[in-house]
Amino acid sequence: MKIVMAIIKPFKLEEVRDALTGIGVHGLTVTEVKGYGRQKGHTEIYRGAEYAVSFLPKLKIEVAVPSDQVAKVVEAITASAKTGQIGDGKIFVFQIEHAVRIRTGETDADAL
Amino acid sequence: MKIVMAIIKPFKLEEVRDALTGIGVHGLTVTEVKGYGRQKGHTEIYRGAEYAVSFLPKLKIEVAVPSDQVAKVVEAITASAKTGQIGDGKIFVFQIEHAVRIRTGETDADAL
Amino acid sequence: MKIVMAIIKPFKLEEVRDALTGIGVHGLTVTEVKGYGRQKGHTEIYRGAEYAVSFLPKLKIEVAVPSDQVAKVVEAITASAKTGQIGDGKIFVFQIEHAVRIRTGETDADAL
Amino acid sequence: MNLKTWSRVGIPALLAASALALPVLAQTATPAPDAAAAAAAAPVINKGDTAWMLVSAILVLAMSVPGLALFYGGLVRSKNMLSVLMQVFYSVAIVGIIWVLYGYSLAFTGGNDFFGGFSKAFLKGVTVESAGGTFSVGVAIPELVFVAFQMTFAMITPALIFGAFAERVKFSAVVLFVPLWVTFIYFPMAHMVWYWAGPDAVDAAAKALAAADAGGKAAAQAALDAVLSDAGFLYKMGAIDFAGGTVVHINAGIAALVGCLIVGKRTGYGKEAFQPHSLTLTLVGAGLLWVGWFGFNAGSNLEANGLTALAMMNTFIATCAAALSWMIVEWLAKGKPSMLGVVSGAIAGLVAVTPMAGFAGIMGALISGLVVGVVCFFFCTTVKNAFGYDDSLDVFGVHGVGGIVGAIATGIVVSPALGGTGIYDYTTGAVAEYNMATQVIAQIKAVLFTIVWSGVGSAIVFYIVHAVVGLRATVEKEREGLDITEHGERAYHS
Amino acid sequence: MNLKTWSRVGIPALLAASALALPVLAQTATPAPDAAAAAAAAPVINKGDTAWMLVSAILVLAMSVPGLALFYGGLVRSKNMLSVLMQVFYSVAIVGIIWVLYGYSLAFTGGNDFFGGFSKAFLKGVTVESAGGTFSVGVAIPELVFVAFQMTFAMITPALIFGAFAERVKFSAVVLFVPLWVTFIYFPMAHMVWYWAGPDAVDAAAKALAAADAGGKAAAQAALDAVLSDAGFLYKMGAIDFAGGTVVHINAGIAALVGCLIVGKRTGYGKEAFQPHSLTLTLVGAGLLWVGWFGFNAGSNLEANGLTALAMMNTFIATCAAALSWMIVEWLAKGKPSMLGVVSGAIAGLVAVTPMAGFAGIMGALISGLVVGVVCFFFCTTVKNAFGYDDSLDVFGVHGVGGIVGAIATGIVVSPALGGTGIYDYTTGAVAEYNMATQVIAQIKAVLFTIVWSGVGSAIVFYIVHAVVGLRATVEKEREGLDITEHGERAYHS
Amino acid sequence: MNLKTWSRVGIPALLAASALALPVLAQTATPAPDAAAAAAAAPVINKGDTAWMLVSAILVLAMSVPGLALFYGGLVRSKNMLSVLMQVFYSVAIVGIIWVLYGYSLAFTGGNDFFGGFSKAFLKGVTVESAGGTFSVGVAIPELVFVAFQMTFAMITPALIFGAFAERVKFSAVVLFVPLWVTFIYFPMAHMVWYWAGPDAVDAAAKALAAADAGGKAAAQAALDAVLSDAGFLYKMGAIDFAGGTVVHINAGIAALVGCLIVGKRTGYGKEAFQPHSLTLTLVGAGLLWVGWFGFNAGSNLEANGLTALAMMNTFIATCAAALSWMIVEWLAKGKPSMLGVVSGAIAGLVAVTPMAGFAGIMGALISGLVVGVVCFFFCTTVKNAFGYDDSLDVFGVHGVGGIVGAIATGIVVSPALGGTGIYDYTTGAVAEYNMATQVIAQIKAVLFTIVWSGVGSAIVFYIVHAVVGLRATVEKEREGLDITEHGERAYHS
Ligand SMILES: Nc1ncnc2c1ncn2[C@@H]1O[C@H](COP(=O)(O)OP(=O)(O)O)[C@@H](O)[C@H]1O
Ligand SMILES: Nc1ncnc2c1ncn2[C@@H]1O[C@H](COP(=O)(O)OP(=O)(O)O)[C@@H](O)[C@H]1O
Ligand SMILES: Nc1ncnc2c1ncn2[C@@H]1O[C@H](COP(=O)(O)OP(=O)(O)O)[C@@H](O)[C@H]1O
Repeated sequence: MKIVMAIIKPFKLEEVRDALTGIGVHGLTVTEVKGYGRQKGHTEIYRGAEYAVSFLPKLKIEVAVPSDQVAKVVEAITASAKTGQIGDGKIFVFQIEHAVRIRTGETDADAL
Repeated sequence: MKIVMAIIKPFKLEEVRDALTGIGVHGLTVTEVKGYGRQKGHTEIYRGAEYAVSFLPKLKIEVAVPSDQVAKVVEAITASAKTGQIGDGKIFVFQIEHAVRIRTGETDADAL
Repeated sequence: MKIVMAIIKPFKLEEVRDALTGIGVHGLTVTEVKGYGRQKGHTEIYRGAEYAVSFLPKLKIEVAVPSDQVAKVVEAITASAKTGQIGDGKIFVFQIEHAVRIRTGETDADAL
Repeated sequence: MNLKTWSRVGIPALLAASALALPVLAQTATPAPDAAAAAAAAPVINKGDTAWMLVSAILVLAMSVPGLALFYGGLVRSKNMLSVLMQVFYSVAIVGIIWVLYGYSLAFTGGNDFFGGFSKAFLKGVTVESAGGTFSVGVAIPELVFVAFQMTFAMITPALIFGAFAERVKFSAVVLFVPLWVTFIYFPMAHMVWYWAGPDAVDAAAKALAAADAGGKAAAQAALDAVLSDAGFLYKMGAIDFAGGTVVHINAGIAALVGCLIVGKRTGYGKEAFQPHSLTLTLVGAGLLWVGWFGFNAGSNLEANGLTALAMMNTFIATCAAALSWMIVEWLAKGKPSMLGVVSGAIAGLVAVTPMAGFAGIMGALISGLVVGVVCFFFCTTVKNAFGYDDSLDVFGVHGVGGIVGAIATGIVVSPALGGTGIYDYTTGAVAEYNMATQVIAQIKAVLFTIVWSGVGSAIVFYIVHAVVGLRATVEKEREGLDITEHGERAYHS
Repeated sequence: MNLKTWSRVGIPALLAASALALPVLAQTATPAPDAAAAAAAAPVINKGDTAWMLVSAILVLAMSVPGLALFYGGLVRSKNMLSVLMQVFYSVAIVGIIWVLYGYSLAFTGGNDFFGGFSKAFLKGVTVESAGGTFSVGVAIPELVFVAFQMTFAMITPALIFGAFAERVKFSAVVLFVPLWVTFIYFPMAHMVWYWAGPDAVDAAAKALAAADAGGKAAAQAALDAVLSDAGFLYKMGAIDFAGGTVVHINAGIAALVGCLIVGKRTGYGKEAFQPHSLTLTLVGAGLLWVGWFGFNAGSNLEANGLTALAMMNTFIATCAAALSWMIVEWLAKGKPSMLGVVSGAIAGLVAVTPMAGFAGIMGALISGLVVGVVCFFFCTTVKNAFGYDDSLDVFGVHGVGGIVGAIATGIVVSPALGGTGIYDYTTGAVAEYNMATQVIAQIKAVLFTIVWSGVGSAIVFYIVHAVVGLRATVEKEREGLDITEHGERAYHS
Repeated sequence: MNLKTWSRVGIPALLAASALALPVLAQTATPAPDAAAAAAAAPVINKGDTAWMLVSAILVLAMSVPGLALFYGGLVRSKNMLSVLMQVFYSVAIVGIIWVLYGYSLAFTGGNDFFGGFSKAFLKGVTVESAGGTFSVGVAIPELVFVAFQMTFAMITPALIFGAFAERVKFSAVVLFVPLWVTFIYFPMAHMVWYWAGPDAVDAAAKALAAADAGGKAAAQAALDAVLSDAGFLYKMGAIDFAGGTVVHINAGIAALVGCLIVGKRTGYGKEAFQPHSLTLTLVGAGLLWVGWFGFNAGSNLEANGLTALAMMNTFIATCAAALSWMIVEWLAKGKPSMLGVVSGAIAGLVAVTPMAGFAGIMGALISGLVVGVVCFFFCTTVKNAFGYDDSLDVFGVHGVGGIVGAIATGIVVSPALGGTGIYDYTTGAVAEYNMATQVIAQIKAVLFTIVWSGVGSAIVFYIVHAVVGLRATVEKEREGLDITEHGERAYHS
């Protein structure tokens, strides 16, 4: 069981969600984050004060899936989140040791 | 050393926190997230525009604990976060390789 | 390849970012979180209602780096995020199994 | 606009009229003394007064929307924000319609001591030419301005109530509650307190009596008595109330207390934190309430003159004083002075100065403000917590308690010896003798009557609503927030 | 202030003048009948009227900033918030400057039937002593108050338009659009609808005709005809419009529809969720719009009297009614009553009551409000979705449609038989005979003319702007939000 | 209301009075020429004026709460929001109390050239019947309206100052600062600029002089001189200031600069980003400031007439012009026009037009607005950054600099040759000869005096406060935010 964590552009959320449901993944968790990377930020000016803003709004998506589905999930996200422009984001995959569904107490694969 | 990450219903935070302090865990980090899963969302209507909102507000709790306490922590969260209704959330457990307390530089178990 | 996750005091973000770019790390993701720990919270009073607020605003920083840079990164964060006061935060290190850059499909070390 | 006019008729007139006052219902048979009124010279409309009253009506609307809506809305959790805004807006809208259908008529036509009749239903006969009396003999304003001004009072009063049980009632309950409550509680109350024959009628009858020869004395006296008796119940009781301490604030404050007791506490009360989602909005609302309240209080003079300016100054100073006294006592008691405390004090001051605005001297208003800030602080913190009722936004603690303090203090600060204006007697055309004990007792009687009227009446209305549509949202809806569950929308998105 | 004055001149005068009405350009050669006007006694300025009109101008400013800015701003996504605020503020600022340079002159001096001249450019000759007529014979207000009041109308009208294509146009397009649009569309429209010789001139000429002996009859008639013909095109067409249903609302609503069709849909329309970022702000904006609208509607009477109060009451009641009717129909159709629905209904009611404010009886306003709430609901939901145009903030659905409903309904509710005021005829000094068919047809003609004028004219202006600076921001800028990309700032930080 | 009245007394009178002007303290012994004043016919109160002034006082309150509170509050970080709101509300509240205790008396009773006396402490003798003069001979308003109107000016002025050192001072410092500053800096300043004997007294004395026979000439001249010398120091200096450029804006702007220098920079200044937490709120505040400023500027005429309308138009147009000129210069200099820039320009325009509101022609106001937008932009960006002081919300850059520009420009645009009103001379009953050099020098002298007075005086007050309670919050408290640490609450929750 793995967790796939992806940093994506905010307006891509719906497409990614659709791509995932398309391959049978029906659960995920989304966090609003700010990302710093190669993508250029912008300058904000408030009267005399200029600020170079290098943190850009991104969404972090976390999807827990059985290990055998990881490749499919990564592919689905890559395809749907891609614009081809700098700042499209990253995908990281981690190992989950254990999972529980709080409502039922089911564990591991059953918990997803 | 593990990190226990739980997605819970927002109004359960205080109960979970109390349950954890009850078993001697005195540190955790909380993030506001949005979750998508089996729990049905709702429809929002703004004049002519209707939106099916399937992302629901959840809280993500992260607790780092020594490996031997993981079971207890999972149990405490499960018990306190449960309402028995769909959408109660999940718990995922990860391995931490290394931990540091910034203030002191203490590491691993001492850092918690 | 590892991910270094640090919980820090919000006003330390710029310093940490500078420290990391100083050692050649040019990407990271930031999340606003609330932390509970040893650091004392405060009391809020709204007319007759008093609330002890024990969750304090923190930032969570996630940096993915090749395994050999982890020590340097942890050190840079520790040095730059430290005030010496309680509540400075923690650093946790995890293993990443796999990484992808969405824009190019590059993987693992190339994806960072 | 209020009880004060009675006061101006004075204690002597009260004595003269007292025989008529009980049994009140019997007295309704007395023919309305229109003839005497008509005999007086037609009062003159001054465009300066008209301009001021147009503005005042607008200001009172601004108190409700957006003033009160924001003041209350800022104090709830964001998931219930729209439900609060909706309740206020609905109250305003439905009461506007009811007002022109029959509300104005029920409140402001003759009838019996407790409510008026239907002679002006649908505003029949109220044209652009109609003139309405003020509190000065010979001075009138267009009746439609008065209709608009009074309407805005009726609009805001039920909206005040909802603060007490915010975050948990069904919208359908609100929809049903407002028409019932204004019809059976508010309009009668307005009639009882504010309906009277007007200065010109009293003046004309009094002059006719003075001019009558021996033979005509008895008839003229009877005519004057008839004019004096053509007024609401509380009006004749001799209490004074410049701008609606009883009708609006005590009335709403008591209904609020009753309501929050019947509805019950919010789910999670005492366990979860119910922090205000935006004190900024609460400040905006409080600011607009203050700004609008000058229409409420100074507008209640119905003219633009020196007395209006006094009402304005009192409305300024009592507010400042109560804001500061709440701030200081909170600083001492809790260790920190809060912004919510300061604005809560300000609203308490506004409530308290309402009945005394045109009666108190400025120093009287100042001291009343200092007192009410402390008293309301005590109620909203210690007393509420001691009794454990969940008056979410402290409607009772501020409007009820502040209204009671203000109403009773009015009996004191009106004293000319304390810099007050005294009470004008239209039958003699001069300020009457003042007796503090008499006046304070009259004030207390009016307060007690209002508490009983509103308490019992509102409870009945709440139970009716409960029986018909149910008062409370389910726990699940409460958890998810009323905005989504009742209105299908959320206040904030990114 | 509006077409109503024509209406007051009445149908008989219309007939008398009709020969002059076409060809309108030829008619501009007619010498202005200043002599006749001068012959009348100098009208008197009452400080009550002045005070009211000062307040009214302020209230109409408050409608734009912060009213409209918030009403619109709350409805967009937070990344475009400042762009909306900026567009509104810019409109207000640039129109103010243009107004005193040549706008007032173009709108409110004689010229031809379609636009005025430059005789008052730079407000030449308008001093603190200048008096401007009202709608009552012999009553004037300082001309500078009228200049200010009318300016605020010109300020808000272009700002209304931007709601239709919010979140996607370049600021430079807005910068160019506003001056062009007010110059070529708005000022002529204001002239056509609102310019006339004034009550004193008509009255004096009519009296001169009445007093003329057989020999002078023809000359006096010619003089009267000349006075009556010294007016704008639509004014002479016989339609009535109390406070700007055509000039402001239909005009802006049609320009908005044309604009959103030309600009095209927002990127992501129909796929992404475009939820309002703060309905709280929308409520605040709606509240301030309502509050300010009393200046707009009741201020349009130019005096503070009973008719002003009627306009105020109508503005209250139509708004309440439309808020409730939208709420009810939405509740029935969608299952839940929304706060956005209630305030949308309120704005629709305000739009609809604008042309009828001083003409309708209160029951007429109430029913008009009920109707417009339902009609606008239908347009903003079903019709818009059916046609698929992206009128982001429903400017057409509320201002265009509501304006049309109101303009036509005005022809009905003005009927004295339905409690309306009827139409005053300055030549006879009395309310004229009323014929509903005639009046409704006149209203429809004025509506159609406005649709064509604004539709064609605005389209031309949009294409000019498109050619010169381009209308639309790039997709990347739209994605990132106009606040950052066009203005270099963001509305919210922590 | 301001220096203008002096100006109307004119240069000749200035010469006549100059002998008396120094030594000023000696001059206080001169008996007040009440007899002469009393000889004039009692001035008449018009309800239209009263209505307007009631409204004006309300509008100026709306400038502070919620206007200024939001304008400033939106610009700070959310963790300090409530501290800003609290500072503004506290200022308003405490100054209201001080005003009725002794402030009004200190400012507006005779005394010496620098401050008044305590004869009206506790508003002794100010009743609903008291009349106060305007700027027209024979026209009065209820004195209580004047008391209220002026009070609102005193309330907002200290609140302006706090913007310069927002986000870092202790609330207890604010609590101590306000009473000291208004007592020792503001009230004297108001007295120096605004106190004079009034038009009726001057007019009566001048007429008495004209009517005097040879024998009485000298006595009559002495009486006139006495009347003319019964005025504040700056008033007699001959500068003109319609609505408070010196007393309010320069005074506050200089105190702000001094304050932010003494308090020091915010922790993290230049390193961390101090982005405004809600420019939306700042826009709302700016809008309400503009709306309210009509009360401030046009209300300063104390009457509702054509001159009031001129002051209103100038207040409109200078604001529009400055908003646009800031926008344009920012667009050129920084590449993007910002919404904060537009509203900053608007406020700069409002500040600059304040002293000239009733003196400038509309084109004069327009040009002044264009100029001040550019100058203030330059100060808030280049100059501030060059000197490196942390005037957090640009109080000096906008109010100080804008006030100075406006005060000096007033001396130019008042010129009748440039469309200004010229300066009325009450002793001759006509507009006086105008000499630009003389007038501009008088303006500059008044500006310099104000800078010194406020600069030195405010510094002393700041050091006293520093010594008694300390000015600055600890760095930890600053980091955590003043809302939690000083007030125990937070502005926003979910
Ligand atoms: N080393 C890293 N660790 C964690 N997150 C990263 C890292 N590098 C980039 N990111 C995240 O990915 C986002 C996109 O990265 P960026 O370098 O801008 O473009 P790209 O994804 O095209 O390489 C960043 O905004 C940041 O949130
Ligand atoms: N596969 C998944 N990966 C990550 N998070 C998930 C996943 N499935 C569910 N979640 C999270 O758990 C929450 C609850 O899941 P849901 O399916 O609604 O109910 P339940 O927990 O009762 O099974 C979701 O809102 C989402 O935040
Ligand atoms: N066991 C834990 N698991 C996850 N996060 C923790 C844990 N303990 C502390 N934290 C996070 O670290 C922050 C700082 O911890 P705290 O105990 O207050 O101070 P210190 O870092 O000095 O030990 C907390 O606010 C919380 O966000």
